[in-house]
Amino acid sequence: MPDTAAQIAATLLELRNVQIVYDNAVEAVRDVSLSVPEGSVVALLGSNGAGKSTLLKAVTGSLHREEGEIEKGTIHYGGRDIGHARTEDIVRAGLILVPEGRRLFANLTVDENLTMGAHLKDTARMKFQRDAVFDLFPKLKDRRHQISGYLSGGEQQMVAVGRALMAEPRLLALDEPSLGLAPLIIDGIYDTIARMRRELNMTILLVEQNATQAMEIADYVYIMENGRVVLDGPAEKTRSNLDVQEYYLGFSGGGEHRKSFRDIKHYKRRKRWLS
Amino acid sequence: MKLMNALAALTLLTAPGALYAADQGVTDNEILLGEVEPLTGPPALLGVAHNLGVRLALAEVNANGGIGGRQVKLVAEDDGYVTSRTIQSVRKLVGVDKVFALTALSGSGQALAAMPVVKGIGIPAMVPIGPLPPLYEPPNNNIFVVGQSYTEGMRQLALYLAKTYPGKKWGVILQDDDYGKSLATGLAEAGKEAQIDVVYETKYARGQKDFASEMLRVKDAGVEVLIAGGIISENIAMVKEAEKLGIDPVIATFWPGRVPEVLKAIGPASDGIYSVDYVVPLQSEAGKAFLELASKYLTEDEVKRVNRYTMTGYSSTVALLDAMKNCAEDLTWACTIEKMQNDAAVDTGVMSPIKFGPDNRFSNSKVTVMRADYDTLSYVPVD
Amino acid sequence: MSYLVNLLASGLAVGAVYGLIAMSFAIIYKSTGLLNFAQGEMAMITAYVAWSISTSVDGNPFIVAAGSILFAIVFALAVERIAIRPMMNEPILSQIMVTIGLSVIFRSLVILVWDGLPHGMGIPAGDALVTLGDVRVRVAQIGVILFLFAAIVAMWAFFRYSRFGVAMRAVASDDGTAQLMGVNSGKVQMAAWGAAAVLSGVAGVLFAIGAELSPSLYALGLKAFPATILGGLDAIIGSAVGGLVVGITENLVGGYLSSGLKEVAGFVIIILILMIRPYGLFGEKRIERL
Amino acid sequence: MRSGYYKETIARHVDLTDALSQRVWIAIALAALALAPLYFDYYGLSLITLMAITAVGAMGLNVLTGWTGLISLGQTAFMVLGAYSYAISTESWGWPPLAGLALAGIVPALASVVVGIPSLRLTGLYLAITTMASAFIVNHLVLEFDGLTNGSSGIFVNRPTILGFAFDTDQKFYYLCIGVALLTVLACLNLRRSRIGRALVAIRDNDNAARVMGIDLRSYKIYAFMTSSFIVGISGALYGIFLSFVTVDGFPFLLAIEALAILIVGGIGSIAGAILGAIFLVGLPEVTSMIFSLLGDGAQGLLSTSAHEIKGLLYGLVIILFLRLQPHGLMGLWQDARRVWTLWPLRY
Amino acid sequence: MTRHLLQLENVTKKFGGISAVNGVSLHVDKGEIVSIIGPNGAGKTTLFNLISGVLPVSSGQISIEGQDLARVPGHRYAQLGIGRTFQNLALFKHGTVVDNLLVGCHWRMKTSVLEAAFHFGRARREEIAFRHTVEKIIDFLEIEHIRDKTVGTLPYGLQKRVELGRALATSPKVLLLDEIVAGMNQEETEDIARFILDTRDDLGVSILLIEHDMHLVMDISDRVHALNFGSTITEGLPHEVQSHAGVIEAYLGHGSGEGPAAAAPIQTGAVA
Repeated sequence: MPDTAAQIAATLLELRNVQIVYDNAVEAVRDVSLSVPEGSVVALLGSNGAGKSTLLKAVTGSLHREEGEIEKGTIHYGGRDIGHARTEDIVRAGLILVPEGRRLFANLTVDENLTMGAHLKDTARMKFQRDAVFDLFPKLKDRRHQISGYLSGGEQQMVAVGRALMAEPRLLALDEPSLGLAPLIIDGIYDTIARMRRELNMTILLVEQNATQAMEIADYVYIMENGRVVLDGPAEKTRSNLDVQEYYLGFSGGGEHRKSFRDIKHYKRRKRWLS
Repeated sequence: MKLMNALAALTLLTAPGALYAADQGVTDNEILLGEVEPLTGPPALLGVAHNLGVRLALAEVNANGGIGGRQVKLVAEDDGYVTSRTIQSVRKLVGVDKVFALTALSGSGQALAAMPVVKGIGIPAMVPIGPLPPLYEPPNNNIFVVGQSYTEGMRQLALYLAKTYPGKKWGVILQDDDYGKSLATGLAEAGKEAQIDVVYETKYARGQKDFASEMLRVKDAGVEVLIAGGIISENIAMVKEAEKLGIDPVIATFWPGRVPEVLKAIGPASDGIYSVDYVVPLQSEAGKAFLELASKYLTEDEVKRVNRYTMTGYSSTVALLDAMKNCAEDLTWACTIEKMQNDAAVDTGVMSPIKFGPDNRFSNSKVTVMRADYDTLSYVPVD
Repeated sequence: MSYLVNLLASGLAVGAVYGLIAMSFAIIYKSTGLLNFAQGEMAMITAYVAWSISTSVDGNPFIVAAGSILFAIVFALAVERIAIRPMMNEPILSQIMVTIGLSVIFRSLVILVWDGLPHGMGIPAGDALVTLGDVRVRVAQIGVILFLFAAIVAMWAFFRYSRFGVAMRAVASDDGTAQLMGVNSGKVQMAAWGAAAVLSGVAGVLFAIGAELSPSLYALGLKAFPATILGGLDAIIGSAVGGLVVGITENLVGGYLSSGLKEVAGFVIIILILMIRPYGLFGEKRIERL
Repeated sequence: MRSGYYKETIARHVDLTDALSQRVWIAIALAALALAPLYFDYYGLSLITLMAITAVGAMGLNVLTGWTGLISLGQTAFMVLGAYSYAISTESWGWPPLAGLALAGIVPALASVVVGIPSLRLTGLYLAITTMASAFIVNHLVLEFDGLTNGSSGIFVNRPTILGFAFDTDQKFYYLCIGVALLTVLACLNLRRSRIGRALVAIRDNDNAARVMGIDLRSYKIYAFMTSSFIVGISGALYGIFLSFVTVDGFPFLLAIEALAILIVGGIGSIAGAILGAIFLVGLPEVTSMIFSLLGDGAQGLLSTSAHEIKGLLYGLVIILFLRLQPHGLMGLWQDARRVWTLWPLRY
Repeated sequence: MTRHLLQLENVTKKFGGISAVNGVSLHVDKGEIVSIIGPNGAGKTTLFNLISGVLPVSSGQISIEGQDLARVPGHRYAQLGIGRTFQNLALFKHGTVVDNLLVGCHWRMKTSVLEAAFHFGRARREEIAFRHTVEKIIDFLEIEHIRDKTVGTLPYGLQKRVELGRALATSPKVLLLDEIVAGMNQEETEDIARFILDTRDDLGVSILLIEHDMHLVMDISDRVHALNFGSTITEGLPHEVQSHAGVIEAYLGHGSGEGPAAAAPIQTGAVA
C-alpha cells in the first residue's frame, strides 16, 4: 500500500491497525488498515461475518450501541481522529452512511425521509439540497408525499441514497446497496454511484458482497476475511488474481467463462488466505 | 447462632409443645412486644398514628418503672396493608423476634386473615383496629378486640339520624368489602327499629377516585340523608361532588375518616358532617388531656400525627400492660390472658372503660355521634 | 336530560385527566418503545410539589402553574438521565421493569417527603364553581378539558410540521438509522419525557385541585392504561380520545348501571375493542417492538 | 475442572442429565431441602415455603411469558381462581383436598381459554394490558358472586390431608410445598425439552416460521395459557392454604408485577431463573429489614415514621440497580460465575 | 391432464384494492427445480406466503398432489409436504441447531402434553427417534460441528444452511427457497447450490426457488417463471426466459439505464 506523506494528505479516510472487540470478548476486526483517497471509489469486499459491517459501524461512531469498542488503532477522517467521536459530529463532518437494507423510516413520507437526511442543516439549506436530490431523482419529486414504506424496491433505494445526499456528504459509505435487489435495479444503483462520482466528485466507500459489479466501478479494492484484510490492491490488479476470480467472481481455473453451479464438487479444498 | 437454632429445632421435634415458651420475650430487664401495622402507603395514616399510641403507652409505663422493673420495648412490622405480609409478619414477630404479646394485627381484613395463625400460637394479641364480629364471635381465648363494631356504630348513627331527620329520603354509598358490608348490616338493623327510606344504594370498588356519577344519582334520587361509607379519600370526593352539584344533604361519615385533615381537604363544605366514634374528639377536655400526655412522651413531629387511632392504640395497650403488671412475676401468656379476662375495667379516659370477661373478648365500647365544625377543624358530640 | 348532560360533563372532566396521562404514555412509547409504569407516580409527585408551592404562595394559580410545570420537566429529565438513559440498550422488558421499580420508589418518596394524609390543594381559583347551563363544574375541570384540547392540537402540529417532531417519529420508526442521520436520540428521549411529564403533571395537579391530594393519586395512571391501549399505544392523539371514551363510559355506566361495574368498565371496553382492532383504535400495525 | 461427559447413544442426549457431578449436586440439594426444617426456625421455614410457592407461580408464568413470549400482567387472576377453586371445593363442598388441588389447576386452565382466545391476535404490551384487564374483571366477578365466594369476607382454609397424610403443621406443609415445587420443576423441564416446549419457544422466536413448521399457533398459544394457568392456579391454592385465608385482597395487582420482576431478575425463559428470581424477590424485603436492624437503635427509632418508606425505596432501588448492573438476570450471573469457576485459574 | 406435484391455478392475492399476485398459474413436478424471478415488489414472496399457508389466497386454487389447499389451515401445509425458508432469516434464534431442526419435525411427532410433562412412553421414544432423523440432516448439510451451538450466534451463511435443514426436517415434497443465497459470496453460494442440487437428487425433493442471482437461476433451474406486477410475464426454459424481451425490460436490463419503478406496494404482507 502506498504510504508516502503526499498520499496521506490526499486521503479522506484512514484506518490504521484497527482492532474491534464486542462485549469485551468477541474479536470482530483484527489489525485492519485501510485508506480512502479523496475523490476515489474504494470497494470493501468479503463474505458475511468478515467484519465489514463492524468496520462501518466504527467509522460512523455507532459501535457503542452494540457494546463494541475500538481496542487498538486509529481512525482519521479529514485529518481528524474520529475513533471516539459521536455519530452526530461525524455526520456533520460529511461522512454519511447508507445502511444495509435501505432502512427507510417506513411510516414517514418521502419528503420527511429526505428532511431527516438534512437533520443537522438549517431549513434553507435543507430545501436547497432537497431540490438538488429531486433533480437527481425526478421520480422522487412525484412521490414526495407518499409513505415511503409503500414504494417499490428501486424507489426505496433512491430515497435511501437521496436521504444520504441531503447531508451533503464528502464521503458516502454504502453498505451492500445491491442486497436482495433485481439485476435491473442493481444496474441503476451502480449507474447512480458512477454519476455521483462523476458529477459531484464524491468519495465513495462501497461495502459489497456482490464482487463482480463492485470491482467494475472501484479504483481500489480491499478483501476481508475473518476480521482481517487479506488482500488489497488496485481494482484492475485484484481482478486478475486467480483466487479472487475463483472465490469471489466465480470463474474457474483462470478461464474466461463462469463455471456452472452444476459442476461444483463436494468437499472441494477450500482456499483461505489466512488462518 | 445456627447451632442454637438447630438445637432449638431438635428440642422442638422431641417436645412439640415447648416451641413457644410461655414467657418468651421476657428477659431480666426487658419485655418485648410486637405489632403488625400498615406503616407504608396510604393506610399508614392509621398505622403510624396507632403505633404512636402504643409507644405512648409504653413510654408512660417505662417512665413509671416498667413492669416489675423491666422496660417494655416494641417491634413494629410493616405489612403495607397486604394480607400475606401480615401473616408473615406475625410469624416473624413470634418466631424470630420472640415477642411476648402482640399489640395490633393491622386492619380488619388482615386481622381476620391472621386470626387462625395467632389463635394457633396462643400468644396474647390485641386488636384495636377494625373490630369485625368474626374476630370475637365466637371468642378466641387469646385475641382481645378493643372498640366497637362498624355494624353497631352504623346502627346507632342511623338511629340518631332517623330520629333527628324523620321522614327523609336516604342514600347509601358503601365500599365493596367487609367494611361496607358491616355498615350495610348496621343500617339494616337500624331499619328494623326506625323508619328509614333508602332511595339510592350503591357499592363502589375500593380505590375509586371519581364519584361524579354516584353523586349525580344521589341528586337525581332526591337524597336528603347520605351515608358516605368511604374510608377517607372517598368521603372527601363525595362531599366535594355534592358541593359541586349544589346539593346539601345531611351527610354522615364513619370513624376511619374522622381526622381533621379530611375536613381541611374538603373545605367549608365539610361543616356539619356527622360522624360517629367510640373515642373522644381531640378537642374535648379528655382529648386535650391526651394530647398533653402525648407531648410529654412524643416528639413534636409525632404529636402532629396523633389522631383517633393513637387513642385506640394507646387504650388497648394500656389494658394489655395492666394485665401484665397484675401478673407480676408470673409473666406468662396464660396469666396475662387470665388477668385480661378477669381484671377490673381499665379506663384511659379517651374511651369507655375496657372490660373483657370469661366468654367475652370484645370491649364493646360505647359510641358517640358527633358533628364536624369546620372553623376549629374538629368534631363536637351532639348530645 | 340534565342528568345525562351532567354525566357527560363529569365524564369529560375525568376523561380529560385520563386522556392527558394516556398521551404521556403514548409520547414516551412512540419515541422510545417504552411503557412508563411510573407515569402516574410522576403526576402525583408533581401534584405534591404544586401543593407545597401553593401553601407558600397562598394558592396563587399562576405561580403554582409555572412552578409545577418547571418542576415536572426538571424532574422528568433527571429521571430520564439517571434511571432510563443507562438502560437504553437493554431489552425493553428490563427497561419497563425499571420504571416499575421507580414507581415503587416514588410512592415511598411521597410519604417520606410529605405525608400519607389527604389534603386540599388550597388553590381557591381552581376550586371555584362555574355554572354552564345545567352543569356546574370546577374551574380546574374546565382547565383540564381545555388543556387536553390544547395538547391535542399542539401535539398534532408538532409531529406533523416541526422538524424535531419528524425526527421523533423517525426515532420511533428506526432509532439506529435516525442516529446515522445525526439525530441525537438522547435529546429525543429527553423531549419525550419532558413533554409527557408536563401533560401528566398538569393532569395530576388539576385533578388534585378538583378532588383531593393523597398518596393514592398514582392510581390515575392505572386508569389511563385502558385509555392509551384503546387509542393505540403509539397513537398520541388516539390516546387522548381513548381517555375521553373511558371517562365518559365510566360515568355512563356508573350513572345508569352500577358503581361496581364502573371501575372495570374501561377494562371491559378495551377487551372488546382489541378483539376487533388489535392495535387500538388509532394505532399503527406492527410498531410493537417487543 | 470438569471436562465433559461423552454421550454414547442418542438416548443419552435425550436425558435431562447424565453427568455424575450434576447428579451429585441434585442429591445434595434435595437432601438440604429435606433437612431444612432442622436448621431453620419457624419463620425461616415459612419463608422458604413462601419461596417455593412463589417459584411454582413464577414457573407457571414462565411457560407463558418466558417460553411463548406472551407477556401477562394478569396471572394473578388465575392465582385467585385457583385459590378460590380450592377453598370453595374443600371448605364449602367438602371435597378431598387432592381433588381440590386438581380443581385449582383445572378451573384456571379452563378460564384461561376465555382470556386466551380474545388475546390470540394481541402481542407485547397490548396483551400485557389486556391480561391485566382480565385480572381486574376476575376480581370484580369474585366479589360479585358472593353467594359462592363469600364476597369480600373471604374463605378460611384449613391445612389439607392428602392420601391420609395430614399436612397440618408448618413443617409438613413445607414438605407439601417443596414437593409440589419439585414436581413443577420436573414437569417444566420435561415439557421444555418436548415437542410442545419447542413449539412454544418457536412461536416466541418467530411465529410465522413456526406456523410453516406445522405448529398451530392458535392451539399452542391456548396450550401455553392453559398450562401456565394450571400451574399458577396450583400456586394460588397453595398460597391460600399458606395464608389459611382466601380473599381477593390476598392477590393484589402488585403480585402480577412482582411475578414479572421475578422472571426478569431471574433471567427470562429459564426455569432455574424463575426459581432464583423467586428466592431473590421473596427474600429481598427480609434482607432490607436485616440491614435496617443492623443499623441499630437509631434506625429503630425512626421505625414509626419513615424507616418503612426508606425500605420501600430500597426495594425499588435494588431492582433497578440489579437490572442496570446485571441485565441478564441471576441466570446470567450464575453462568458468569460458572465460567469463572470452570476456567479458573486458566482465564483465557 | 397430468397431476402435478404442486399446482397453482389463477392464484390472486389482494391487499386492500391492490393485487399483489394476479392470476398466476404455475406448477412444479416431481424432481424439478423451478425458479421464480422478477423485480422487487413483483409479488414473489407474497406468492410463497400463499403457497406455504402464511396468507390465504383471495381467489384461485393451490393444490399439492391433487389436494386442494383452499380449506386447509396454514399450519397443516407442512404435513401435506410444503416446506420453506424465508427471505430474511426466520430461525428460532435462542435455540440450538438441534432444537431448530427438531421443531421442523414437530408435525411428525405426536406426544401429548401429559406424556411430555412426565417424559414417559411415547414422549421418550419419539425424542430418540427424531434425534436420529435430525442427525441425518446434520450429516447431509455438513453442520456437525455446530450441532449444539445457539443459532443466533452463528455466522449468516451457516444460519442459512440451518434454515435449509429445518425446512428439510419437515420432510417436504416441495421446498420453497426464498432468496437463499442473497447476501452470500461466491463461495457460500456455491455451497448452497450444491446442497440444493443434492436435495433434489438424493432426497427427491422438488424445489421452487426465488432468486436474484441470475447465474444460479440459469444454471440449476429446470424451468423459470418470470413475474412482474403480480402477473406472469413468461415461463419456460432458462435460456428462453433470459432472452425474453419483457423479462429484459422489466428485470434483467441491458446492463445500463435507470431502473424503472414498479408501482405496486412492496411487501405489505411479506414476512419481514
